[in-house]
Amino acid sequence: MTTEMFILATLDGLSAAALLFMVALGLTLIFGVMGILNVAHGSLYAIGGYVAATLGLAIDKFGLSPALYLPALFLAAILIGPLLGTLLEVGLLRRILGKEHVLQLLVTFAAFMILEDVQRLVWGTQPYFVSNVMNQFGNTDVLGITYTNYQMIVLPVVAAVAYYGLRYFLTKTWLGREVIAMTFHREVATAMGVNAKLVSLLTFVIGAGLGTLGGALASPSTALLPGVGADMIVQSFAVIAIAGLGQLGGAALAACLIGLSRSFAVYLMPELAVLTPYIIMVLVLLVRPEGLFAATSMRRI
Amino acid sequence: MFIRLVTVALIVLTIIISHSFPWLKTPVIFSLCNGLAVLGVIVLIRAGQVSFGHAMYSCAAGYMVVFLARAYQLDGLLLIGLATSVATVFSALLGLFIVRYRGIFFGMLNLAFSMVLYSIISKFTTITGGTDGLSFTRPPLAGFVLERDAFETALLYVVLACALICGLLAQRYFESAPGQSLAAIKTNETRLEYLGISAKHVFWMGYLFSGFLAGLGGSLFAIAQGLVTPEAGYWVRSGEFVFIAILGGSGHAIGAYLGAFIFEFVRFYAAALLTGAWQITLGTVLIVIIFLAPEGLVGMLTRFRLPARR
Amino acid sequence: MKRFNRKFGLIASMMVVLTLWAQLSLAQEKPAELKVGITTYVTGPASVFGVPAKAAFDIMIEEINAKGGIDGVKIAPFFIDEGVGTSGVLSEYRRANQEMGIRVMLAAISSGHCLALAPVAEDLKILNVMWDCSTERVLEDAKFNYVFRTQANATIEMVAAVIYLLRTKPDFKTVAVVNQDYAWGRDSWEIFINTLKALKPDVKVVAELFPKFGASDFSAEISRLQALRPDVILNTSWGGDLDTFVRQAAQRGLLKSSTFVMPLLESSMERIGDAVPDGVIAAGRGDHYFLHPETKNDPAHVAFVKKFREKTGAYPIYPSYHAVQSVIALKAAYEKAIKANGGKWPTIEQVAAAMKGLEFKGFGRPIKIREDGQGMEDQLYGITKKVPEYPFPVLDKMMFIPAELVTTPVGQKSPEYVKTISPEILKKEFKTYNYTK
Amino acid sequence: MNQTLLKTTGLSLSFGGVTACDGIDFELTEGERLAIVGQNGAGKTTFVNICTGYLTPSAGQVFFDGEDITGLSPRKITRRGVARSFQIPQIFAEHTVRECLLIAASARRDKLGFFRSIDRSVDVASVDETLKLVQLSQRSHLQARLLPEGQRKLLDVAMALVLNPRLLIMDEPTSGVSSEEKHGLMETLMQALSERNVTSIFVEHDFEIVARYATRIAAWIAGKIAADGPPKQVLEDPEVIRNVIGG
Repeated sequence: MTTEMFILATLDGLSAAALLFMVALGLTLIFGVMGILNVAHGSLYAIGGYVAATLGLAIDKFGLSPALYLPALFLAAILIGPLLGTLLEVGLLRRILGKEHVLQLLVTFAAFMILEDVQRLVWGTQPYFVSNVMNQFGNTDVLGITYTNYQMIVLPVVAAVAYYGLRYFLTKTWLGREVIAMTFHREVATAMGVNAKLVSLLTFVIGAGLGTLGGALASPSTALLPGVGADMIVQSFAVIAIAGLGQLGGAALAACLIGLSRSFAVYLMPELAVLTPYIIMVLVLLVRPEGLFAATSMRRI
Repeated sequence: MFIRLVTVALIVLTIIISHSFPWLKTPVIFSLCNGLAVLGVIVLIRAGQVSFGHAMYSCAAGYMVVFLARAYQLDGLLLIGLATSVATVFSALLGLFIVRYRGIFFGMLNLAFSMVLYSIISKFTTITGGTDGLSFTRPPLAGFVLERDAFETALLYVVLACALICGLLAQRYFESAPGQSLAAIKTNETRLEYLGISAKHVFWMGYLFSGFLAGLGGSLFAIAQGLVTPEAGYWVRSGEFVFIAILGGSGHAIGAYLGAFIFEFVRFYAAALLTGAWQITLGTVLIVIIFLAPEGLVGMLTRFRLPARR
Repeated sequence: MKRFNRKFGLIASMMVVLTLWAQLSLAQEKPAELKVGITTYVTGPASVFGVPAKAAFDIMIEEINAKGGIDGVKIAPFFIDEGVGTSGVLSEYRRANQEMGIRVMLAAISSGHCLALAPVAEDLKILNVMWDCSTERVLEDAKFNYVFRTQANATIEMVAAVIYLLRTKPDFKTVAVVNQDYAWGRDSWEIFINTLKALKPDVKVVAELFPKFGASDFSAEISRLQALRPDVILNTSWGGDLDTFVRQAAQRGLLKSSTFVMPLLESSMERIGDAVPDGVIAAGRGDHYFLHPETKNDPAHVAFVKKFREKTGAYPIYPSYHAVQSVIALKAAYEKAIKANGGKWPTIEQVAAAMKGLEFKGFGRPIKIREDGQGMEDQLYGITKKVPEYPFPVLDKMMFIPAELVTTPVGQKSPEYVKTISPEILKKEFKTYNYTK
Repeated sequence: MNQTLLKTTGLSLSFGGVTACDGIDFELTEGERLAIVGQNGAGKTTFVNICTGYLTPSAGQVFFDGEDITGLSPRKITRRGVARSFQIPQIFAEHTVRECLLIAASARRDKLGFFRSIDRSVDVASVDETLKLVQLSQRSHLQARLLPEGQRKLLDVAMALVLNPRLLIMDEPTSGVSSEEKHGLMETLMQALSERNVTSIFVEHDFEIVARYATRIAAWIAGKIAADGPPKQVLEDPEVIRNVIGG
């Protein structure tokens, strides 16, 4: 492996990691606070993408300014994330908080199945592809290889902003601290006056928003079609399992691990590229059963 | 008593229906095979653990059947026996690692292993036939070479017998000392250790048994379908098993089969009647079950039973 | 207990009624309608093919029925969704046969489903027309009396691709592949490279990339291919995978730096045409093309394209044409069998017999069904070219590669056959057309 | 001559600056009935947790019956004859009361039929006898999670008792049990223990009970044993009065 290849693989790996991280960030945040692994997060990703593509098409159709392409992606995430997030939280998740983990997981799985069909009913089965934004940002040549600025710069920057923004919110604001308090001990936090319902809703909406944002940002570079959500959710599961559930910073590292290992595999052992997320997950869990960054918990006796 | 009645009714109904409507034989066989694998998942659910990768044992057994059937002209029953043993050994080995994990991590690790197996099978096209899978000609059953129709009837009875025996065995296991300890893992593993019982060992035995059931279901499925595809080990299949387990309920072994029948029925008619909306239907059924009958169909049956007892 | 008994009675009586009804409907000589089971993808990623194909089925069947059907018998389609998975399709297929009495099936899109269904059809004596799947293994590994294919197979398509490539760009040294990681992606590459090596032994393979089916990002693959700069890159992907790859590769200039061979590009052209540059070798699995140089002005074809556009808003793609061919072939076979039967409605066996050696014509060149059930369909390859008439590229320098030249002979197996193809084949005369308005 | 059953030397463990166990040297002789007293946070439960393998000490050793059991898992220690009950009852919430005891009883057996009913695998008589002892016979078919706190406590103790241990360590066996029932319960419990020749340690806050049933008291103050000896002596120790009883 030459230095040149090393640089190329790193660039590819990071842009893939950025998208993966954004989706996983929402997922792990929700788990940290509510203790629910939300399978429907995959649908949020897909729907975010579809809405963004629809807005992109609308901009073209009504002849609006191309300057709107990028804002439209964020608008899509802001429009649909909180809407669906609220719907899911109030309609389903709030009602299953006390139930067994299995049942909680399956409820979100059911929501995922339903939303999967809803997507097909709304957007049909033909792939959607609106790549205006990617074209708009142009290309940069690195070592003779052409990269899109969108994937190489925009995605990682947005992911970093999302991460630091979330961290700022959680540690520096009053509301954020309430969220953190909930992650440590739900009952105690509630007893100390934290409005559990509100905090849960807020967390879920933020998490859902990150999911839809991931989808919206992915839409310029990838085709949207039935099934995109399923693929994303399995990969994000791998990310948060490797990191340790509820670990935000860990998720960033795990996403990079998966993204980079996949892109390096394409150069070194292409046949293993598909397997890398799972192999990493198995290896990490075998060595650290609760993920790389989680502390082991003990039962109170 | 009531459950015994339901069991008998189910068997009789299975036989009658399959004979009056020959086309139902395949879905009935498939349901029972699924039911066996689901029973495996239920064993683990009793320990409070959910495997999102159990289809790997069915899939492994299925491929074993195909490999053996293509390499040597073996009898169907022998194929089932050998393939199931391989799956059981496989689960025993993986189990050594996996039983250390609980909750989400247990599910994830199973998922990861199953995806590794799935990817490997899809990749080694020359050996496994890739995603198109491998097919094989109908093997003789207990020495008899049968036409498709007779073969399916015979297979139906083989599957039914397996389902019945395994259902009984599972039920006895649930009520045995290791089975009771297994269920105790769900609520208090610490106490189990403080009784001097090794939770890992108890769980490992349960895992082995569940691998056996999933393997048996998978090998029967392979024989019934005459074809095995990697699809059989995909995480969505594992998800289906969990789905059915919740639908049927883990309170009693019969739940696995009840769930499998209802699942097949709902999917079948949803796909036929509401083309393009069968996932909505299944999703809705699942949510309704979880909210209204979290113990599954078995829960409904036992609730039905209680007043009569007093 | 009482309630249980009542339920049981209800079910039992329902069963009796249904059985009687099923037997009655089987007993008729000339049926009121010809029930035809059709499997297609309505859900899942392959619905990019299944849905346009279903539209074509609807159009064709409606048209035939409007003209009185087959000898006065109307066709009643019954659709089965392939998106539910192999076991689901198998169950539904058998239900269609044994409950609904359907004995004519058009199945399937997925090669995996064809492999699973063919032996079932043979056992149940169902006339099964494989209308879209490509695997050559079905008809080469076993002999069937009830199973036919009304279109080409993977071998024909990929050998033709090699011939077209070598005829239009004979001087190249390196080749790479980036295919979906599943049976078709693997098999098509296998046939392609073995044929290529037989015809041009000095060719060097520089990369074999099989990103997973349904991958959403090909950045790493594209970077690697850009670094390697192979002369030729094969990509047999379809649907969302192809769309994503082409968009990302086009944006990064890869499509221009290597010659691409995309045998299924025709099916994505209208969606992603703006990203496709001139000079990509493309096709649509056969001679299916709405601008087919020999049939584009046939009134029937023109009318079909018009109807199809009215119904779906898009131009028909190859699965739609496959659908058309299967329906037309079925009708032709019935008519042939009726004729042979002295004007009487034929049995399924008679129709199956008529299928062998059947000649029919869809909206492309005429097709003949060989004795092993394989359809002999000529292949159309071309090179993309932007024209003012369409918002997406059309095919130029179109070449017809006759089926007889590139089809594995009966009794032989493709993997061995392609290695024996001699370079003489490249010297043959092929009919070529340039794009005209 | 009675011999030493449990012995610790220099046992130490601290949690983030708080020293819960500070070099404890301790010995327990067979047949003794030791009460451990001390305020919350004095390190009583930590001591029990270390002796039973839940926590590993940062320094020091634990010996049971002459064997070094430091750092062994709770299971292995239990297998050697040390059973315990818990401050927060550790029961099998979804099993019935009787099943909880059956499982406990099954732990005494090495060979257990995989497909053989638990009722036929274990010593049912001892289970029923223990149920009776803790007055849970009436509730034997109730799910354990439905029991009131006091009875959960009893079930918890009963599960340890069914193991037929040589040493039984009880962490606050009577907390949550109503004061009227406390004495009756302790009476039967202690009776049973002496009948079965079980040496016992119990952590207790109620000094009346301590004074009545213990043969020896160890008073814990800030991770150390401040006083250790016959009940009378310890309860009259000024430091104990100041820091444990009076405080």
